[in-house]
Amino acid sequence: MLVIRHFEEELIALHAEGHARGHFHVCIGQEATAVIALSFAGPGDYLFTTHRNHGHLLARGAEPGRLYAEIMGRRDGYNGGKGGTLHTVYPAGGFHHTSSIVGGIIPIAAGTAYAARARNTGALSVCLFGDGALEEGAAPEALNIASLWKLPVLFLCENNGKYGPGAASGAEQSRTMAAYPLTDLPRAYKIPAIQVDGTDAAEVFRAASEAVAKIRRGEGPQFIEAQTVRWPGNESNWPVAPIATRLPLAWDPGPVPERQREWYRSCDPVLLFARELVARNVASREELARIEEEVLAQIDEAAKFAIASPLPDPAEALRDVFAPMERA
Amino acid sequence: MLVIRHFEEELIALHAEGHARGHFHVCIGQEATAVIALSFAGPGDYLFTTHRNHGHLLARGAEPGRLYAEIMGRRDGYNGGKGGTLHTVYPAGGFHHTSSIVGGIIPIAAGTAYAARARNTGALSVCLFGDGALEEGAAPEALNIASLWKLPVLFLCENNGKYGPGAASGAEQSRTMAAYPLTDLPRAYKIPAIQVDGTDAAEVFRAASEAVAKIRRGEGPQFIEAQTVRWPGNESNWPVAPIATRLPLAWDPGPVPERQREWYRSCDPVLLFARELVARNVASREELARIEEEVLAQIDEAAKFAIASPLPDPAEALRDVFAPMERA
Amino acid sequence: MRELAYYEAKLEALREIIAGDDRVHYIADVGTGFMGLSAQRVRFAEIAREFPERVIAPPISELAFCGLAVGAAMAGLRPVVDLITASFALEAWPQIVNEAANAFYMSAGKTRVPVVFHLLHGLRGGGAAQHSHSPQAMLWNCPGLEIVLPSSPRDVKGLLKTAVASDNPTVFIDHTQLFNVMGEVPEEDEPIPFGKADIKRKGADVTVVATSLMVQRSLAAAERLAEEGIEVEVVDPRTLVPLDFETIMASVEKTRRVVVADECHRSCGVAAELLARIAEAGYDKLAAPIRRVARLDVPVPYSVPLEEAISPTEERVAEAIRASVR
Amino acid sequence: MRELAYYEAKLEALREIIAGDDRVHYIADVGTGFMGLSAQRVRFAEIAREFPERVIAPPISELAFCGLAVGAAMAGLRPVVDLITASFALEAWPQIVNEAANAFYMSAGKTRVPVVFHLLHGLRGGGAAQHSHSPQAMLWNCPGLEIVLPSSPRDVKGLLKTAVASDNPTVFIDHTQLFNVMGEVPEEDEPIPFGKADIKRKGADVTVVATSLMVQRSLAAAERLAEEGIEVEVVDPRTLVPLDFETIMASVEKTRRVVVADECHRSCGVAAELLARIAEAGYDKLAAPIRRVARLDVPVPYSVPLEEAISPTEERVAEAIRASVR
Ligand SMILES: Cc1ncc(C[n+]2csc(CCOP(=O)(O)OP(=O)(O)O)c2C)c(N)n1
Ligand SMILES: Cc1ncc(C[n+]2csc(CCOP(=O)(O)OP(=O)(O)O)c2C)c(N)n1
Ligand SMILES: [Mg+2]
Ligand SMILES: [Mg+2]
Repeated sequence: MLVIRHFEEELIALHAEGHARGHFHVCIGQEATAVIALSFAGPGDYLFTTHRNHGHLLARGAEPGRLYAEIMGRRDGYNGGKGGTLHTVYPAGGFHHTSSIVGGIIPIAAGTAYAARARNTGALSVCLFGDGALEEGAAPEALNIASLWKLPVLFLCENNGKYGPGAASGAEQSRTMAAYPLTDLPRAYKIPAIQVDGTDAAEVFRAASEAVAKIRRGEGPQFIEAQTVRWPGNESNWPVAPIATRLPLAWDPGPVPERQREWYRSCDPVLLFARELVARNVASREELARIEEEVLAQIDEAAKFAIASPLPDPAEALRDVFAPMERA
Repeated sequence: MLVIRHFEEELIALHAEGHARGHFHVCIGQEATAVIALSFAGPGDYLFTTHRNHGHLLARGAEPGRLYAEIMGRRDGYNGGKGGTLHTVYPAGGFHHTSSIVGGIIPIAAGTAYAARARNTGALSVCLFGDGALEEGAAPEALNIASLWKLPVLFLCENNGKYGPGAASGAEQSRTMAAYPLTDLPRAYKIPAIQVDGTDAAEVFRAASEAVAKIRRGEGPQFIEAQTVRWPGNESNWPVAPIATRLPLAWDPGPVPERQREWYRSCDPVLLFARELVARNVASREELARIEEEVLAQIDEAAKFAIASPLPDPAEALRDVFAPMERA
Repeated sequence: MRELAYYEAKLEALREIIAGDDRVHYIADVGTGFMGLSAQRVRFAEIAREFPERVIAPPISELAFCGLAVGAAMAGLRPVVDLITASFALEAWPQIVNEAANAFYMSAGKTRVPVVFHLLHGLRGGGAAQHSHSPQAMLWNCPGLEIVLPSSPRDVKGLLKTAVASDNPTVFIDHTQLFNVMGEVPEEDEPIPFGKADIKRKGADVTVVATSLMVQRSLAAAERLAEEGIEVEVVDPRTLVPLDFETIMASVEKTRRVVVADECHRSCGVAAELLARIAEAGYDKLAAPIRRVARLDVPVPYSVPLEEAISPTEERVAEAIRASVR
Repeated sequence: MRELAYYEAKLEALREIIAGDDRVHYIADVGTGFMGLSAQRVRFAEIAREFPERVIAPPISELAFCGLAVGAAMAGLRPVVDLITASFALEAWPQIVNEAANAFYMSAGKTRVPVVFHLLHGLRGGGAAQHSHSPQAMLWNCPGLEIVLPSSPRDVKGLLKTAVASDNPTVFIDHTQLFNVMGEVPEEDEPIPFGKADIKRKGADVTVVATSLMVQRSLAAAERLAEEGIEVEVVDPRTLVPLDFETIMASVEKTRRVVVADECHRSCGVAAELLARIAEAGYDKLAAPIRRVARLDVPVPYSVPLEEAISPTEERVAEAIRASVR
């Protein structure tokens, strides 16, 4: 989680300095879901993510330096600069295709699950998407097929739609989704669905481990809605980091605006987890501070690596349009 | 109902004789739904139908002769032969656009409802579609918007998916729809939804009048699923009339196969209605026979009219691509 | 060599493909899949019954079942997914155009998508505006897709085999009006390579570059014109992507007169691209303007004489050929 | 005449249109609608706040909200529906291509669909494969749609007015890279008629037919080439459907040398159609082969030098012009 947080915060800075272009999306506030839920995926499983993918890839072991390089369009990026922030693909971590089209991956994840079952590999698909994806017709179409064919796929919806810290939680309305709570939709298609607090690592752990076990037992698709509050820096289209995260903020937020303070107190999964670790005596504040130093150093090095990575050769643009023909 | 039935049966014969081409779909078995439900639509309302539209248009007063002419691609067809069976448009009856694309009209019907409300005309939309349309993503997308924006639209789903007479009725499964009963889907989007027996005129009457009243009171969209059993002649892609309908079959089916007999007994809305009328002393068998003679004569004349109608001038093909510019 | 009807060759190919490779799954409505509304549709249903585990009927959800096939292809299967009427491919546009076509490139060659999309295109007689699309031009504007347009029994068999063997997303675009064409088909397996045009008829006076059903119409027109003393060469690219432009230009340089014939709507259609390429490369090699025979730029009407009025008929191909030697 | 930035003219047009006609409803995400991710997006949000009843934010359901706009147009409104990034129009393809485009024709002229689809197309810098589409070529292959491509402040204002006034489904295709272009815009209302090409620069040596952002690139190339002694005429069709082919051919006949410049992918792109028409009509009027500048036929890469490598840049336009006078 800490790697993701510092990766994203540094990215905002790098972007502001002109090292990357285009629009991009950060996972701040959603770290717990990715890290915990993806820990249950095995090496042969198929994972899919969206425009908001950095945290998911990092949770599966992507190197921060190569990920930065991709986001900056450099030669050492995971896709040599062809994909970019919106489409980074990292097969070693199970990510074979990343779509920036809202809802685009949902049918595809059902497809890899279909193949895994047909080939009897025991693999499953994990499909990570935002609450908005359920508004696209691709989602109900794919939920229907996954349910009918009992496909081994975990639909993991990161609902960051709770606008801003302090908004009433619970069964509030959505202005863009009548099927609310969102779990009503998969349930209509007879897919078991639960809601969890996406900032609570323990809750995510229980829900994900149970869902994955059910899928591996052949019980068909499962749906988890992980709820998080929208991070204050992510309310415009261009994320702006209000203050850089440091773990000591978990205990002393310092002189910050009330919104930010409330976010630290009850929504920030990184700080919540840190407090939990200390409260349970798993780690001391000093140990955590030391770990954070290491992470910051790692991120710093990653950024340097990416900045130093050369731009790709323009001739590369014409390669990889088609795979050479397979000869039987 | 009788007009629709005899229209469709005659159409099957005309098609077999080569008077029409392409594939087509008949409303046999579904007459009660259209005739009764559409009786609540007013003159300014917006009605939408699909590839299976003949009965709907006739229920709203379309002339059988001009409808045949359209289906045969003649000059006197409602759309001069440009639309054909799949796309006949009949604005005088409220049908401004008919789509043969499964699910195509559902968002459009939400749109006319949106406009009616914005313009404060008091009109509503009625959207008639088959059970299969709910499998298209366009349907849940449009249900969602209609619900969120409380649009004045009646979704009327003709579920003819109960395969063949004798199939177990009730809460059986669908091989293509996990959200079954179908009303689970609109309900997930918080649209009130009920199921009715689509062959029972009285049941359709009650449901439709209530739904239309609610919509006119501003309560937002309503959903009715009218269930019918698939007519035995309509199980292939090309309808084949097993035996021509005559009302006396209501009392004496004659020497027909058991399947057909069972359909007459419990599924055929025309015969069910005829028996009901006689049982309640609304009409005698003789009166009904006389009416049927008139209808048969009308259909016969309509067919002759269409056959006599000239083919359109080929130059017509290039007209009506664009409307001339409106000048303010 | 034995003669087969086009539909027989097509069915034979599918049966061999499914029987020969466990990875092939066919996703289609069993009633109308593969053979459309043709008289031969029951023959596909037989194949479906023979391989019930691998011929799968989906809900009416083109977008999702195409996406499913894309995913299945990424995970080791070789799915063939059937849109049946090409117009229904429009429903799956985001998956075909924005996912399947881009996945290999965006991943810098890491993720292969060996999926085949099967479509029945064109003016089929009474399909009207919403069931008569020929989307190959739109698809040619979308790099990353292989586009196959068979026109003979031999080709439909050999090209279908290659399509399934290909590691790339391939759009296989067929035409029901071809189903009764007769032709030689070898007994032995003969996959036909992509990117190899076929000269369907030799002739010295005019080159007709035609695709799909227009190949057959052009051959018929050529027969007629032979009686008028005009010798027509008919070149069938067979695949638009990859395109064998060399074979086309070799014929153009020989005849110096060109007609392009294709069934898409005229503007930005396949004929437009073929014409553009030949005009670019053939500027000083042509003895007459290139002529284009295509569907007129109006939605497709239902009625017989109206549909005829906008169709690229045999007669219109013949007329264009005559004009180009005049 | 006063000078305005393109984005100012565009915003002014929208405000006047919404204020002037109750029937206009604008369906769009308020955060990124109309102005995309440009710096001026807050200005659209201001308009949205001014007309809260008629600027409406839908769910992320392009297919349904485009269909909703089509229906609303049938029932007496004049909706403008915003796909924002043109790539998202692919999601709504069935409603745009198979419903909106066909409704008037299938009804034999009974049902009008005065809807405007607003799209931001093209290579925007880092949009990569899934956010950089220029779908105008695909749409030109679909009769029944009017297609508008503004390129100057005056045009964006006048064409948007005409688009909303038109009784036909109109695709209004804009480009964020034009937003900072400066130009004269009259104070008084000046709707610009469809089907009237505009000669953006006069010149005797070479005709460049260019659309959208390529007009500005071609003008810049023309300035450079003037220094080299080459006088370039830049013709901007402004609308593809209807197309003012007469003005194009008049210029071609004058200069006898032609470059077509458009941002679609090359194969079956807008440049292909323009080239094809000019080649058909201009066979004996040309002094050099027609040259085409377009996006190369590969998916769009993300990285700066890769994107540049496939783009129809000013430099490439200049190179094509030089080649055609050489
Ligand atoms: C088909 C499509 N429509 C619109 C967009 C523009 N878009 C990018 S992100 C986004 C919001 C998505 O919301 P959600 O799925 O909840 O993801 P979040 O960004 O909240 O993580 C939108 C509308 C898109 N990428 N694709
Ligand atoms: C988008 C699309 N996909 C497929 C078809 C082919 N098709 C025509 S009718 C039909 C069945 C529709 O079922 P349903 O909506 O229940 O209507 P019914 O024919 O049963 O009245 C199908 C799949 C189509 N017309 N449009
Ligand atoms: Mg969200
Ligand atoms: Mg049905």
